[in-house]
Amino acid sequence: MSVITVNEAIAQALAEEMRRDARVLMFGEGVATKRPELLAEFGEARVRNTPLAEAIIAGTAVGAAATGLRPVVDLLFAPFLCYAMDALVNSAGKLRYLSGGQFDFPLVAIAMSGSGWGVGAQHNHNVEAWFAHSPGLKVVMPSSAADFKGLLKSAIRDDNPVLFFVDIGLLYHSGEVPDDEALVPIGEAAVLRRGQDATLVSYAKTVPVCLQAAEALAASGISAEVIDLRTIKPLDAATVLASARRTGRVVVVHEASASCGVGAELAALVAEHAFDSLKAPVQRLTGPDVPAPASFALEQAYVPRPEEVVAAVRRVANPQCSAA
Amino acid sequence: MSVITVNEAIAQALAEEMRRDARVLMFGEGVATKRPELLAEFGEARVRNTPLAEAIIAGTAVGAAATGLRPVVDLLFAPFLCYAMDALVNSAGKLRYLSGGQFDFPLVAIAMSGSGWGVGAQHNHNVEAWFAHSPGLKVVMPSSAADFKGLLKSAIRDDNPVLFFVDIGLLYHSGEVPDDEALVPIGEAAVLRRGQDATLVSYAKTVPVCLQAAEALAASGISAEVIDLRTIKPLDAATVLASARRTGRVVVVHEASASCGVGAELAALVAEHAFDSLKAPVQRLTGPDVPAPASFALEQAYVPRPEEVVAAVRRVANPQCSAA
Amino acid sequence: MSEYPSLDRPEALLEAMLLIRAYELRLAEHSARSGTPGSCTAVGQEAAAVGVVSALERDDLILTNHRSAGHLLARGADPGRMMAEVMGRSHGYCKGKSGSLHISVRELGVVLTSTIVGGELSLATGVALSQTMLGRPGIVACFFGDGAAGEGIFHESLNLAAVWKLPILFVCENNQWQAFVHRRETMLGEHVATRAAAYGMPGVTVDGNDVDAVRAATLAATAAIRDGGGPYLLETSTYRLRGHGEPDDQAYVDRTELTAWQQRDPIALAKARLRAEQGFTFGDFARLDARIAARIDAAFAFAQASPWPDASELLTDVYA
Amino acid sequence: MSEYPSLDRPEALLEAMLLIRAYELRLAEHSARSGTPGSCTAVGQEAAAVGVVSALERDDLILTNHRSAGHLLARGADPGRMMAEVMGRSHGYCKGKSGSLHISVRELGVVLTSTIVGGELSLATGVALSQTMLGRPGIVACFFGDGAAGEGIFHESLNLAAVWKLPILFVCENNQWQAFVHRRETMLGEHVATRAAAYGMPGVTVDGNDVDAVRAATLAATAAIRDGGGPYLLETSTYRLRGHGEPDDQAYVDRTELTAWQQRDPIALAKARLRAEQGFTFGDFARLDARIAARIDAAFAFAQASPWPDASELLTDVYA
Ligand SMILES: Cc1ncc(C[n+]2csc(CCOP(=O)(O)OP(=O)(O)O)c2C)c(N)n1
Ligand SMILES: Cc1ncc(C[n+]2csc(CCOP(=O)(O)OP(=O)(O)O)c2C)c(N)n1
Ligand SMILES: [Mg+2]
Ligand SMILES: [Mg+2]
Repeated sequence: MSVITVNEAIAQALAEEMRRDARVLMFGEGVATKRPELLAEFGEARVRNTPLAEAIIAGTAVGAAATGLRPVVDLLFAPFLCYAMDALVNSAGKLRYLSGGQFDFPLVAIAMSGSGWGVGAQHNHNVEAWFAHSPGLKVVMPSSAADFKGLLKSAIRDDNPVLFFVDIGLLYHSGEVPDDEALVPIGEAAVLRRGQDATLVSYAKTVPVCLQAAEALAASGISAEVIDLRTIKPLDAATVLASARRTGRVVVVHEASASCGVGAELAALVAEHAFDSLKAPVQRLTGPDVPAPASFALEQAYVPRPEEVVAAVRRVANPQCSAA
Repeated sequence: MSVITVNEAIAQALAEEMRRDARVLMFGEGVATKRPELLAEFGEARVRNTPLAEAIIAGTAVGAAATGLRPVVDLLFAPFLCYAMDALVNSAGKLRYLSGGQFDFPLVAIAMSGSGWGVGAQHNHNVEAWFAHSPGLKVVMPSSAADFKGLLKSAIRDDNPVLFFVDIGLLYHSGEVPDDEALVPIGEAAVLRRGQDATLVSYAKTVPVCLQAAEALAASGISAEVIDLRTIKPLDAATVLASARRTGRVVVVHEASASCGVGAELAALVAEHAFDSLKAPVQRLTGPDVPAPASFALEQAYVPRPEEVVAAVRRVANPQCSAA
Repeated sequence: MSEYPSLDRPEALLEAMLLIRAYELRLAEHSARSGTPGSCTAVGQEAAAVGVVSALERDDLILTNHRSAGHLLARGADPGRMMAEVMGRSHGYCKGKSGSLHISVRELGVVLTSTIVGGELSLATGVALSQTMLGRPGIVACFFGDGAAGEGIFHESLNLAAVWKLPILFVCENNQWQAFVHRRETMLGEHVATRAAAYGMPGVTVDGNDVDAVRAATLAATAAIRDGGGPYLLETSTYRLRGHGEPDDQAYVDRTELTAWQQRDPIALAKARLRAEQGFTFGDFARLDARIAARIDAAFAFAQASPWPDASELLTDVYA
Repeated sequence: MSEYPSLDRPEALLEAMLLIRAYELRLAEHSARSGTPGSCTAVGQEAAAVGVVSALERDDLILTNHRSAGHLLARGADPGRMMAEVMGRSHGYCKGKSGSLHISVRELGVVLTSTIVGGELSLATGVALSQTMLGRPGIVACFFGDGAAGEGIFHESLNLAAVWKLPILFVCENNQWQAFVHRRETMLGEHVATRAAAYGMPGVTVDGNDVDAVRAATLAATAAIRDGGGPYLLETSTYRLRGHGEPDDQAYVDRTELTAWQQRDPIALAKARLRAEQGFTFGDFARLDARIAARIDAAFAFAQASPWPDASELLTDVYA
């Protein structure tokens, strides 16, 4: 075990996978400038700067993936994915199917998002749900250094296109990371805290928020289970449903807006498959459906806070809410 | 009242609004060629063909909308929106907010989607949920000729950016359209059929599917209410919840895939706000999470069928499912 | 592994063009008769397709678009499996999942066909990068239209290819139409090849209705690319004689322009040259036509006999 | 309605450049001291901004990007309200919602600033279309970088502007950097203006560090546009003397290149010319510097005193 930041975890995963597999290469705007250690170890062919052109960065990754390479592209901030949608959604997600299975697309597209840097809505828009709503893609969004490392490694080894979202607010969080291989499988949620009275389901920066809330709730005698999805597509419904059936009370928390978000999918799954165990309405606590503001004061108000999570759990834990 | 096709309803709405307001103009790939009647009446300045370049078609609409015009752009098939995402999502949806309210974006972006033409996933991908998950936008997707006409007119008069989705499968459906103004407000769902035992919520091509199912169910003594959302954002939660509270059983039906789709949002709203009235799990019946195939045989299997809706309602109408 | 036709003799070039023409007309007729969705034909553009493909080598890879029948057939694709694909049948090259718009045939090196205009341009750079980094022989030929040259991805793709010196032959089939919009309405100037200079790339326009000229221009271009000269833009100037898709009444088409191009039909030009220079007779042509008609009849019968894919196929081939 | 500075006299041009320099250095110093997110400065590019904006007329509209302080200040924006915006305060031009990256000031005709690289290019055509169709006087000036010229939207925007003959001055500020990537790594050739030919548009490169040259080139370009000549691409060749954003150690910057450009500092050049040609003395410059320092101090104080927006502002200005 060693304690490193999320940023270091990402760097380690990239270096280890490039060392392991010569087909892995990485490119994007400033990749070679910002990752001199990778450039030094793997050379200019495998670590490349690109022109400022997200559509061709993504398209090049898709074309390369289909023909034998395993590209990782850094697309910087999630809103810039708007320029790369055709390659990711129409090509990477669909051409395997439309070709009758003739091609695989082993690629990873990395993008940052989330509040914390006061950069506003054109740099901060949590769009992971878009890709969960698109066929043929996988979507990962970890919360801890160990998961960033283990999931990025798994994403690079996966034979499918993986969107790897980095919550800016977590980049400099530190955490323990195993010194061995430390792969984390795509598609498995993690139960970070056991509890009986309510289930908190979250991912990315709101996971620590939920853990704080659970701590506070414990103090007042409410035991909340905390689930970190880690992967958004494929979603680990089994883990969420098992917990929901035990606690009967579910609160979903994320920074992305509610409408057609990951929380909507989770609430729908619970309402359909754990209905008979539910003792209270499924609650969603999410960022507001507004563009992310730059002002520090407003950006702070954008992200769900521990007190709000506590309040949401109290609402559902209150017997009056019980349907029984 | 006169009976016209959806296609004619769209043409009438465009002509009437261009007649009414000189600031309304329309452009896109082949718009002037495919709408000679508009070209003849309103001239080359207001009815334009464009180069094959969705990003600048959408961007031009956004820039024009902010500075005094009221553009309508035809972006053809929904997957082509992948080239226009920056203008629609990052500019039209966010620059009003980021500028502190200095600009309005009265524009309409029309796109077709859905099964029926056997054109495959690069022409057929129901992405309305993407825009429901993006701030500052409105999303409309009607099912009847009257609503196509009335909602397109309202969309053109709206001071906000509106995504107007046309389900290909409905283009040549006919329906009665009022001869007067016939505006249909954005944001209001329509209860197409009253019922007590279950609520079917849908939009676009699966609305007729639900109506057929309701007919079949009536024959076997189950009375199903059928709600056509018509607008996807802002969602008319009040109408859906009122019905859910009355019937206690909800089945959501649409062609788009389930994961983070409109059905997920509806199920989540019902599970949160009508929980105490629910007698059975909220069911979702949607298209599969796969790219749309071209083969007629497979495309047929892609869209929810009336029998499936009937079966879903029977599942929830069955007393064993009741939580009471 | 299908075998590649050797298109080095003039009559072989003609036969390939005749096969494409017959194939597309048969499908057009079929969709007119059956009312089934019709494909996008390239009638009048056969020389542009055959001239380029005939100059490619076995190891070369091809990316194409929605108007791809000529490229595929010239490369040796089986018209029967292509028709089956267009009809959505299980023996199609893509199991019927593609239909006519995105047919790729990996075993022939026809990879990643996209019907998103410009999609092939976004993918070609990555395919070429694989060729280079994995030390494979073979360059990449990327077919796209004059309309695609208006998409932003054209700019990004050509620029990246130039900066990274990727072995790509960009083939712009300028057929003067972009669905229902004439090329003239979408750009100033007549040619796309002139845009190559902006990227420091050679750009050449060739008469796309002269199969020998196209073949010669392609050989010159590919030689330059194989010599490590980096990417090259070749524009074949031609004309779409039929509508955008089937059926299409072409009411929007200027008759004078259409007639002028009809008089430059690439197949008629090739036949005239074979008569003048190789002493071909009408009898020779008749035999050729008969042989092709038989192939197309057999192909059509094969496609019609091919079963629909099983409904279970709806859910396969999504993830690796 | 703010009033526009009249930038027709040489000393006015210098004063505008000095104001921009002082404004940006003050904010850089502030973010270094306070650790708050820093903005993107254009130190070394003041002549490119002032030369262009000084040549625009009152009715003209401006679109700009993330590196916009020079354009805004030259247009007459209040440095106090700008600093307040950068600091996310309620008296900022956008109520603090924009921060430094997308400041627009409608009353000054600075519309639709986008920090999506190329975003301003996607919007400029529509703004120009409004000017034309609504019969308004005034052309559109669209500022973007050499990096933005690599985005597909550059191609689509210039082409549409050319085909529709829109009154747009495309101003490419070629500062040799694209965040952490040197322009050299992203294109063959040195200049963006040469790409204009592909669209049948005039394209001119001017020394972006010579404010008089930039102003003269802009007047020539805008005259052509106002005469109905359609769009025009003007490239100001300059250099980003500081990092991409604050703070930035510029470890990746070639020292020789940096020093060479530092020796061509546009402000030093302007001062030298004023001394040589207009008899300005160091005393004159000192008075100018003092006046500007006072303005910046006042602006900074104003911004710091401006209250944070109320939390309720989070939910306003979303829909009209
Ligand atoms: C991004 C995108 N926009 C629009 C279309 C619809 N469409 C299909 S083919 C076509 C015309 C393409 O013109 P061109 O690139 O010249 O190729 P051609 O059809 O002439 O061979 C259009 C507009 C599409 N498939 N993809
Ligand atoms: C679409 C997009 N990609 C990347 C970025 C991140 N980014 C911000 S500024 C910048 C460099 C832009 O270079 P250039 O266009 O030359 O303008 P400059 O900053 O040099 O003035 C980059 C990469 C962005 N904001 N938008
Ligand atoms: Mg064409
Ligand atoms: Mg630059």
